[in-house]
Amino acid sequence: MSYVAGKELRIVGFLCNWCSYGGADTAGVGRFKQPTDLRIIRVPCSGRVNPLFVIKALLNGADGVLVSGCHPRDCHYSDGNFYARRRLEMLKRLLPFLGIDDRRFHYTWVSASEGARWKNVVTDFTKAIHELGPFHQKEEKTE
Amino acid sequence: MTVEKLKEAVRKILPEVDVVIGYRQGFDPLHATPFFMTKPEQVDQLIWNPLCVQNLCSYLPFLKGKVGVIVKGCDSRAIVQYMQEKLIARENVKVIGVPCLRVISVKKVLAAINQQSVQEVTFEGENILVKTPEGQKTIPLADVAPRKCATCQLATPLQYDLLAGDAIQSNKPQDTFEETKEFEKLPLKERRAYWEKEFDRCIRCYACRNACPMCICQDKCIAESRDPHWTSQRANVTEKSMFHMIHGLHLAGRCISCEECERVCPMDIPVAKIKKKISMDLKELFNYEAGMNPDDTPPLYTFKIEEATIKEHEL
Amino acid sequence: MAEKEYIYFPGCSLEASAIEYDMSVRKVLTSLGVKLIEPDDWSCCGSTPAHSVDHVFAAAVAARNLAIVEKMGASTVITACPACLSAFKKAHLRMKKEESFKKEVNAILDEPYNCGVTAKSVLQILLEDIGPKAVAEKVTTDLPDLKVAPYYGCIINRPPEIMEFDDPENPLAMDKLMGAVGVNVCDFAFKVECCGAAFGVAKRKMVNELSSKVLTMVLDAGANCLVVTCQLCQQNLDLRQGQINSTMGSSFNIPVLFFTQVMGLTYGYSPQELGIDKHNVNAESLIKSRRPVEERIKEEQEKAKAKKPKAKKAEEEES
Amino acid sequence: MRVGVFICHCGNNIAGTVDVAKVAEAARMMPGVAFATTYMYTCSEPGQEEIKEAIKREKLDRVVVAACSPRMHELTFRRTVEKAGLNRYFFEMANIREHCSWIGEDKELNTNKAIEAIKLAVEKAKQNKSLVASRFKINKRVLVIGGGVAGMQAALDCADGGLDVVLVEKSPSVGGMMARLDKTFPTVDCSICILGPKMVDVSQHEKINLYAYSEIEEIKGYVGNYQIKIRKKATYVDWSKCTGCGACIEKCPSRNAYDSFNFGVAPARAINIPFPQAIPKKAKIDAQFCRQFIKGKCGVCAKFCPVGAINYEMKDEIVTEDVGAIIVASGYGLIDLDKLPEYGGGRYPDVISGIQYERILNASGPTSGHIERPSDHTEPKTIVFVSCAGSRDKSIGIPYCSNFCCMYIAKQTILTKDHIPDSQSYVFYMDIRAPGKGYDEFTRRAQEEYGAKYIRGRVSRIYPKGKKMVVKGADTLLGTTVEIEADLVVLATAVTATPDARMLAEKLHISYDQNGFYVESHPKLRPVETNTSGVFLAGACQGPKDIPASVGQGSAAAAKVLSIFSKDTLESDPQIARVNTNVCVGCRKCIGTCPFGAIEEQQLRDGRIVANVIETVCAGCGICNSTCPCGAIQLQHFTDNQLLAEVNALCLT
Repeated sequence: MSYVAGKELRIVGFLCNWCSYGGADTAGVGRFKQPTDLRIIRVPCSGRVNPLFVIKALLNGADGVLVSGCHPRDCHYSDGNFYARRRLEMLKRLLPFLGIDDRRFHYTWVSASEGARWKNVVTDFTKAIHELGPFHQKEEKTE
Repeated sequence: MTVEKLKEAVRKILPEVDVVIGYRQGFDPLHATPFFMTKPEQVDQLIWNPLCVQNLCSYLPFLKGKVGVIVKGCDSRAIVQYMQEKLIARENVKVIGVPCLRVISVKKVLAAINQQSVQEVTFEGENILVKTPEGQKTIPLADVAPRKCATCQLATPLQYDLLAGDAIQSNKPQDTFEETKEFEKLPLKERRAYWEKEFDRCIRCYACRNACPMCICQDKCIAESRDPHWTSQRANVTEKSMFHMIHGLHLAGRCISCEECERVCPMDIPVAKIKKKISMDLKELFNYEAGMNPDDTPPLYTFKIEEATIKEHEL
Repeated sequence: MAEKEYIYFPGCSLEASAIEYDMSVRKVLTSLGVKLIEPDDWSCCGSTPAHSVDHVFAAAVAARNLAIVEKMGASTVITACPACLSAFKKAHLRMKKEESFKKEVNAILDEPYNCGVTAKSVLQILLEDIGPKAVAEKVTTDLPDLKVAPYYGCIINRPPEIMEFDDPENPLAMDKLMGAVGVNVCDFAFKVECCGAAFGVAKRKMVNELSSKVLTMVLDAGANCLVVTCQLCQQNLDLRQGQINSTMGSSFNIPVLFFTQVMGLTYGYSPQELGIDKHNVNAESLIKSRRPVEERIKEEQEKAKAKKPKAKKAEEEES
Repeated sequence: MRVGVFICHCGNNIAGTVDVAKVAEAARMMPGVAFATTYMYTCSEPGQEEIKEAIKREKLDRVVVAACSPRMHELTFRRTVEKAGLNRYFFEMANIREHCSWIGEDKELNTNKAIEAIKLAVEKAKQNKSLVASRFKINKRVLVIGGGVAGMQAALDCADGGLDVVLVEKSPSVGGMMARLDKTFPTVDCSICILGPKMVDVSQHEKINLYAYSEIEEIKGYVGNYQIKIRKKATYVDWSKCTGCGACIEKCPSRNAYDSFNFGVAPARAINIPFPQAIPKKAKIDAQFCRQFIKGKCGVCAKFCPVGAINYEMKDEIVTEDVGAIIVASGYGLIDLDKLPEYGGGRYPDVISGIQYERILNASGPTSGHIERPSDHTEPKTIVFVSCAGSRDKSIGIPYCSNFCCMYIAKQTILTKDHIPDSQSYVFYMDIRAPGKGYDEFTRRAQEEYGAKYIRGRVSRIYPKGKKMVVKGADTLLGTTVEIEADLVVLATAVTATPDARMLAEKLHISYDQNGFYVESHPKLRPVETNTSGVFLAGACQGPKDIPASVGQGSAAAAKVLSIFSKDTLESDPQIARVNTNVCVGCRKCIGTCPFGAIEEQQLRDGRIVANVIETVCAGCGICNSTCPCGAIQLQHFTDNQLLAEVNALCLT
């Protein structure tokens, strides 16, 4: 039980409940067709996303990780995405140092009304990950 | 500065505090070890030479009462960082500053003498003289100094209540992160392979964490806890990498570049390298250096509504 | 003594049918201490007919000239012709924005263009680099009978995202310059209205109607002369007046001058030096009354003196 | 642990592109899953019954429903499991509709994605802890922001329902846009005649405390307990003394103040009362036009005021009010003419906006209701109305319809004909939008009875020709261009959000769309709620709206407030941060990053300093959780372990 090999790659998305999760819902309600690779984890706020979750996902098998929150100034909790922006920017710069292509991680802002934008984000990010190919070629070494 | 001046300073401070932390000789003449002085007669054993490498500030957040501590320039950034993070009450700490141009790396000395046992160590001018069963070897101090001393800007501590000796200026070039930038030029694949190889050697002894003055969680570290359960005890490279990422990210914007983590690593894993990369990025992004100004806020614990240096990423 | 230097691209019409535009530009800029350097071996700007047939080729023709300027070590090229300006700007912007287009264009060229040159109009540098203050300082002559309606035409500042200068609906650059040299400027509603020149051959009736409207509005605005920045506007509105009068039953006799010609007159050049005598509609009746600017100043001072007591009284009343 | 999984077909919405039977089969194989089934409509009553029965029959202790978005039905199912005796936080939802069946085209991939979504939810559910809400007292007072017709209606309904109302109005009088209108469509009854009594009611209602000429400075707190700081702007007139006699206005020598009530149709005095029916009818000084403030000497109004109310030293004052809920009715704005350069951009005095024309038509307006051209005060005979002046125009960033212009233009043509029988009105329109009751009939009357000529097409340019304005446009029905020489041109300028709408939204923590209008909780089913509980919307701040719709929303918002205030206590959301004091090292990083000031230091008996979360203040964002290095502070229901379980479910294969 995993992603459908050959057709999909493993993409994990952390979406804030108020804006981006709603934006993804809006895209669904509007029937905006999207690639199926993305799996969504709902969090209250992008400020809840510890960069370590992203690393954990990448180290453990994800081929791409997407974090999406409310647009700056629109945070339901007023400041959460401001903290997220700093932390995730640091992470984005750190990843290539560890040998992880920084295109495998993307963070962005999508509001609850931006269904079309959400579709584009998912489509483009999925496309980018497919261009990069699988991150985990070989089975992980066991103990 | 002579050790006598330092002893004088310690004697002066001792009546005001519960303990003064300094150095004394360790198990052999090449090793200095932290020394907790509570009585005046102990002060005679105090030593001061380039072997006094440990950052003694690391004890401060865990000690109650009034504490005196001997602090080099590089160590003093820990005091500043503690002040930023309100981890110490500055008025409860008596800082005895010592001017210092460089310490030496014991590992480098041992390499230079072929890992032989050491009988005697003396210092003459800019040289260290090491006597071993094979005879005496004279090594220039500059050859065995740790990496951090080459770009040290703090010959005199940033914070002190008493300075043992005269304030001196650093004569070193500024750190331009050359090593970091060189590493970034390697192909992505090689970088990934590099870290997999390095982290795979980790024995998860947590010495790096224990020596780190900013690792304030210590036995509450999430690398060992079940709630939250960030890492398992499985000995694979994924879990080992995860531990190092936790260590690195918890120090983001807080690492004072003392490189104690790397000094104490028994496996010689370049663990400071990641922290240095993050420090470089945060300096570029937020013009921030940890442990320099007590009034700063670490950059990841604050924000600006408009971030001039952070561009939105296109897909 | 030249205070400023510019690479100046004359373009084809300023060497031929609109040579008087070139003459007046050179005179005015020389007076303002500007040295103009003409690039060696400049060629067609690509505005016509290439741009309606092949965008890559048209851009290449423009970029060839820009590459020459770039090689001269300059970052700016100026031109008086709005069509050249538009061709340069369009080619430059698209090459800068689209890497693939840039490659395509540069593949045709011997010397590649690296997008390092900004094209500006003579109008723009007069207003922005030299400034109304410096422009005003050189005035020696007053033109009391001239009442100008500035007509900007269609492309000097449109489309705004390409031309990046002045307000596309209500441009004011010429109004400001004309004001600076002390000429009477009328508020003209048809500043950017189409004169129809582009259909000059194909749809003569329509052009006559459109141009006639522009000319009517000139008179409605209380002006007696059009000032323009485009040689095609000039040619169309000047040469066609007879045709318009005969087909529309009007009797227009409105001189159409380049704004540089009007500036040249205020700087003391003769109509012949500025090529005003080359135009179809004779401007002589409007400019023969020109006189040293000091006379006007004197006249104004006297008027002000006569007015003052009244004005003071009115002010007192108000308070 | 015994997890039950309920997979919804949602008719064909899910089952059409997801093989639900296969999904259920896969779910049964998941570790911890004791039961899995599918149902046609899980949210239906029998669907919920089945969950309740299964919980009892299968002894389930965790429930996962795979259906639509949790933003839709999470609450529904939480109640269901609670009724069956489970803690409501033992429920998890997998979104296999909006995030799966509706967006993916390949059934195999969708099915697999649905299985994974369930796996994720099952893994999280297994980590879920029982959470219990505590109850807290609520302050049964309500703040209404904006004293237009929507805000007044909301304030009156709340007050009649027995609540204390704090009404804050930015301008010196209540009434809003409606107070400026002459007549209203489609009844053509006098606007102020029907609004005036409401305004008086507002001022006289003992339950309503009106702050006119005041703005919201700061909002703190949460539903049930908000602390509001209100800035009472300096009027330089002591309103406790001012009788509204107008002596000061008559004598004021600064006659060129901008009259914002009349949208600049005529100048006002620097000291003024916006209109005769103003509530409160008190004078205020516009300092930027007042001689006393500009030149430092004048004092005329102070000299003539019979009650000595003028006070040039007056400063803004901040007052604090505590309330339990907020109704936002902050209204709308209109674009400036300078956004429309092709129509003169405001350079031509005889090209005016619809609201300015409204003031010209109004008997209490600057022209006393005589229609005259602003340029020369002559009576216009040919009047051209341009609808969609900025609306439905992507190029200036206003892609939407302004809602009520079609109707007020029709009304204005009728009024014009009434005022000047020998006048001729022309209307350029894109489409006539008249969907309300009696609306279409009204626009037909304007054409058929009042002879307004409607031209379907846009106007490309307006320019002066002598004393006339030439309106040049297309007649798309005739397929030709037309030019009309008009005496007066009225532009139906686009409706926008108010200039400070975004700032207010940030203070309220509510969201706004790309146009600055506030976003409701659900476009159909929760039209006056916001995503911030305790904050409700009414009127045009949510989008352009006419009077009946605004009044309806005002009443609706009031009903929502009355319904939450019908209880004495509210349940607090237990999804908040909690500190494990055994683990907390007292580094205080959470305290510094909490946007709500919800974390404080606490000294334990052994002397250790640790963090402590103030339950009622914590909003549950989890910033502290991702800041805490040792994981001592955990956001309940979104703990590290819960999120890690989800990451592991997806990544560890």
